[in-house]
Amino acid sequence: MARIPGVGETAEIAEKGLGGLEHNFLTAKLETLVNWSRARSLMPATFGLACCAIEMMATGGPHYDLARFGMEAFRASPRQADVMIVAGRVSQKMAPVLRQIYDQMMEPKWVISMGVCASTGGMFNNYALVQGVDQIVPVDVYAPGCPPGPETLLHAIVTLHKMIETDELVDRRRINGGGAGIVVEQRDGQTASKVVLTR
Amino acid sequence: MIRDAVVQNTGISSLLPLAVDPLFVGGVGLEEVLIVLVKVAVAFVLLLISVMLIIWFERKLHADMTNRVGPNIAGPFGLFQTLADGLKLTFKEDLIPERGDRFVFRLAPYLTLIPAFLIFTVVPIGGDFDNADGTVTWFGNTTNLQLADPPIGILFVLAMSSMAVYGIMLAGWSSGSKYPLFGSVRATAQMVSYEAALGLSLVAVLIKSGSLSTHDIVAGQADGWNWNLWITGFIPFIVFLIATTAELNRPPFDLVEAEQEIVGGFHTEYSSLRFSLFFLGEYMNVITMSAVMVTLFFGGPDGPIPFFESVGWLWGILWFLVKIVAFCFTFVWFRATLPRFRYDQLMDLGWKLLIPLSLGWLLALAALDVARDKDWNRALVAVICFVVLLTMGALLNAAINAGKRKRLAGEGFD
Amino acid sequence: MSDEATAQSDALDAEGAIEADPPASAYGVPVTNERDQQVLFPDRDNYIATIEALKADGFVSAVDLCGVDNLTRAHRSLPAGVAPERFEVVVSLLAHEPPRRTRVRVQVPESDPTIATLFDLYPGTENLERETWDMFGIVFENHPDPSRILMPPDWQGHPLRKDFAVGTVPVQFKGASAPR
Amino acid sequence: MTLLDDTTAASTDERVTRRGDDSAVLRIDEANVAMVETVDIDPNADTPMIVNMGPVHPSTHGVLRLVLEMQGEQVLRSKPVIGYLHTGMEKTGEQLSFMQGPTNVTRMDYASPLFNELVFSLATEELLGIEVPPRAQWIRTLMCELNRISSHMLFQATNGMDVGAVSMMLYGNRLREETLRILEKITGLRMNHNYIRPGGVAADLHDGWQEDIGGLLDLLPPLIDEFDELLTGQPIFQERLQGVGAINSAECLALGVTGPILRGSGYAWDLRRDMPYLKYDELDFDVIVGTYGDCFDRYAVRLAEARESIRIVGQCIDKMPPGDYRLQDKKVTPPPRARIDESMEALIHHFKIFTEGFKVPEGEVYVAVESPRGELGCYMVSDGGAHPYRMHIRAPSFVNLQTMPHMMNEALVADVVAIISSVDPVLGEVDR
Repeated sequence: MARIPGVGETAEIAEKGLGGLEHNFLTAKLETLVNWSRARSLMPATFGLACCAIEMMATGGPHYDLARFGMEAFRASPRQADVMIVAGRVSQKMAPVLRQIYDQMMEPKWVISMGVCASTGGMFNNYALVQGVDQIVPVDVYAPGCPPGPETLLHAIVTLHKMIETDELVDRRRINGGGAGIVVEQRDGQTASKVVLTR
Repeated sequence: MIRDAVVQNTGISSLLPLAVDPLFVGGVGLEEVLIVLVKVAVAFVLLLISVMLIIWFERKLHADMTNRVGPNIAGPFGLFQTLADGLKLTFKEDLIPERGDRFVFRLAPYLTLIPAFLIFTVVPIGGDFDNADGTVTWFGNTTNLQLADPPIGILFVLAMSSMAVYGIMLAGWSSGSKYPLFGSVRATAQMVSYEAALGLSLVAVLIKSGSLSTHDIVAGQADGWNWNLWITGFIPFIVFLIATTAELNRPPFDLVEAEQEIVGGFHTEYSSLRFSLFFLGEYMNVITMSAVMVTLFFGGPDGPIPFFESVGWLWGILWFLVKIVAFCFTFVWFRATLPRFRYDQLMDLGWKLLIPLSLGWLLALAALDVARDKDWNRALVAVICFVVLLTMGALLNAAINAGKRKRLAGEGFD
Repeated sequence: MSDEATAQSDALDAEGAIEADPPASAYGVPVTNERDQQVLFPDRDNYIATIEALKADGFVSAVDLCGVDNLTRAHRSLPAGVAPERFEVVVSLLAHEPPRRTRVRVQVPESDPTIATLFDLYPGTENLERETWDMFGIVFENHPDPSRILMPPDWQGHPLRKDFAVGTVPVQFKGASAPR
Repeated sequence: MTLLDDTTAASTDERVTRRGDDSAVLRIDEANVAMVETVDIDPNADTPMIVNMGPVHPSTHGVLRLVLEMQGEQVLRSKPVIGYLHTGMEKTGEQLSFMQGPTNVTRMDYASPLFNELVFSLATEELLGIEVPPRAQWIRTLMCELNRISSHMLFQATNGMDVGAVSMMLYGNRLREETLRILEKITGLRMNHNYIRPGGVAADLHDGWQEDIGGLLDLLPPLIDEFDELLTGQPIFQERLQGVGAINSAECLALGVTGPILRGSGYAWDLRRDMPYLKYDELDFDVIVGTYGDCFDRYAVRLAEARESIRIVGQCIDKMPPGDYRLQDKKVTPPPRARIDESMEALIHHFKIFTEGFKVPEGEVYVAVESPRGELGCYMVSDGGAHPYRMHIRAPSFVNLQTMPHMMNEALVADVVAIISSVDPVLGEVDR
């Protein structure tokens, strides 16, 4: 197997593209810089659902100030957003919409599951709720609490920043086989809605 | 006639009708080309860097006005926040909507960005106009501190500021979805209504300055008491400021991208680098239009030179920057304080207030000018103007009210 | 109000007390007094007539309308002359002058879960009736917009019926290697 | 009492009872909206287009979806589509005991959670036939009014934001934050407190609560006055809201609307005054009414109500009696913590209450309180067990939403946003 000094194995490069490159001065620095910029300018999509959305707003407010991280620019258009903060309970009716928004977001994108309802369904273990948003979209950080206070959300965000900066997430899709598709289990003749893509 | 005046003033031959820069007197050599290149680079880089700083400035200032801290993690005092934004957007996935017009969709961001650069080329950014003619001497070459000084400078500014709106309009149209279309339609209406007010208030300046060249306009305002702000009597400046805010789509006139109403307006479907171009273009326009306002009404680089008289042109640059920052502050202030106009209120303000006001003021100014030239009784003329304008205003008001009554009576919206 | 209410409830204890009630509160239908709250029990045929009479009597607003599924509660206390059925539609009415409330409970059989709509009398019940249809499957005849309101349009079943499972999903631990 | 004259009150307004195409409500199949061909290719075609606003849209307050039929920027008909936050809380409420119930209902109206707990507890107490001690009632009154302030401040924040004044979002949040700090100190949580429970409240007020709340009362009025300066007198704000989304009180009554929307239309109806519960009959406060029933009136009513709430809180501090903060009935409330260590019986009671809950006599009851959004009712049916047989919450936002199509008739897109925020729906409560 041919090996180019300072660059890496040719087969690996052919297979993985840039991912197969050995870290040298140039690539390492560029990657660090890009990761730095991604972590420093993480624009959240406005995706408030329930109680947690109020706490998300409070986090953007004067006392906690999400703007310190350059995150005050909540993007209304998913095309420009980097992180989706799923703030609140996700109902069966909302699930296709949520997935659609996620699909409309541009790579690289991250998901924070805020609150127990989004993470596990919380106390509402019933017919109406999706029991954990990670059944629909791949979640990177879970923020516990019902609802998580602004401090908890900030901690989740800072955790995500660190993960982005230390490059933990770049290969996520390759490792866990891509984002989750919607799995609709039919019980007792119930169905959830189909994903209707509208453009 | 204006061109003749310019030629006379600057003392160069009419063989160089467009670039009336003393630099080119006596032929163009390598040195001159180099100086022009340096000026181009400086203007370009300066604008880019100042855009970075202005975005940071806006975010910090707005944070300050709302009891927050603002960006402070990216770099010292969050200074690199914009850099991070730009870099991140550059490395983000790009998308062209399936239903969109691919060519126009790609073209649109450049249509907003490039005019912003081009406007800046005709703005004098420094020079001592009080004691000299605003030129500086570098390496034995005398030159203006502006990239170009075409005799039609102001028309060029008007043309380019209209071009920027085309970018927004086409962006919304080419996205092929509904919210951008709303933004696009709004942008068109806004441009049509406010361009007229902008132009009319500008004519007042042109009457006083007697020239279309930005250099001459600034030269005519040397010494603080000659600023067009005073001698055109405030009204044109206020109209110009409002119309400019509308042209820039800044709050309270940001209907085009009103996030709460039409999601992102024209840039809803844009992501990645193309979005950052819009972002860049918007703030660049803020700077260039501030610069235009400074040039037209606030004497450009004019200002006191307390010491270091030998480098008076540097003081000019300083004053110029201070005035620009003051305007940027005003724009942020607007954003932090004012609610957004509604579409029809925007139209009302443009057509029913700003255009009649600037038109009437222009007529009064012109009448007074004629009175001065012909040695008429200027007080009498002023009174006549006042009475006529008041009557016209009352008539207009009556017409507007009649129209409103008619509409409310159920004739429906036209 | 409490004195009158106590009198009413005392009167109810006696057999055939309904006729003895003051005429303003009976409206020709059985009436009880539950925890000081007046409850009327019309059947489906005179449901609309009762509500109309109540409306004419100053009950300006229908504040609430909901269904109840009595599948597991067949033996419940109802006034004489009211046959228990599986479903009930409960309407709460509010009068402002003087401030007072009344409640109308209508029995709706499982075999034919239909009832007339109140839309023409109180248009504000539109959403509430849609919700009752969505949750219980009670059809409101002549309703302007008989569609699901809370559940997805293609949902099957009516969740608040007692025979609809709550849909408990066993808690999974996120580290588990469950197929997902 | 400024009630309607009889003729108006008796006749429901014709505008809201229309069924067909002339109605302001766009009664189309929600599922097929996506299939409707929307952007018209032919620019000369005069057909209206269908625009979907939401469920993810910056100004729909969560997950409200509006289907708008538009001619240009003008709305012809519209329909609010809800259910995107349906949580099955009424079903879950049947699984939880009366003891656990407040945990469930508090998550409905997340902007004013204490009112949900209150109405649930009042209904349970009514069924049980118990009366809570006076101090508990005063504490409930106090906490609810504090919650009303924070809820109305949240409205000011979103309302300002929706008409484009971005700073208002932050000012409103700042005020709310100050109120939440006190609530957190008393209840232990910023939201979803689970503080008001059947039989009383969960914990007594902490030492020094008078100073804490007194400090808040000194802090709030000048901050609220800032809204007056920045919004009430602001010409653009007035232009945006005055005359927009007007609805008269006859229509409000026909639609079952309550709360600030009804009061904004000039109809003085406030359950706190007209059908007093808790200790409101011993308090001195004014019912705020508007005149025109437009968005501006609703804004002003809420702002003034926040001021009234400050007045009420001040009176609560003065009138707070000593005593027990919950009923000392071992069947309903858990015994004091200290008793558990020494008494076997207390331990058993504690265990039974938290595992089985307490049995509630058979019956049904409808109880309503005045939440910041209107009449919040709870219809509760008990079959004699420890769980509610049926628990239905009459959510004010759910009913109030029906006004939207009528308010939006012939409005512009910008007005739509103002109208949504002036109705101030909380979707958690709408969808439950």
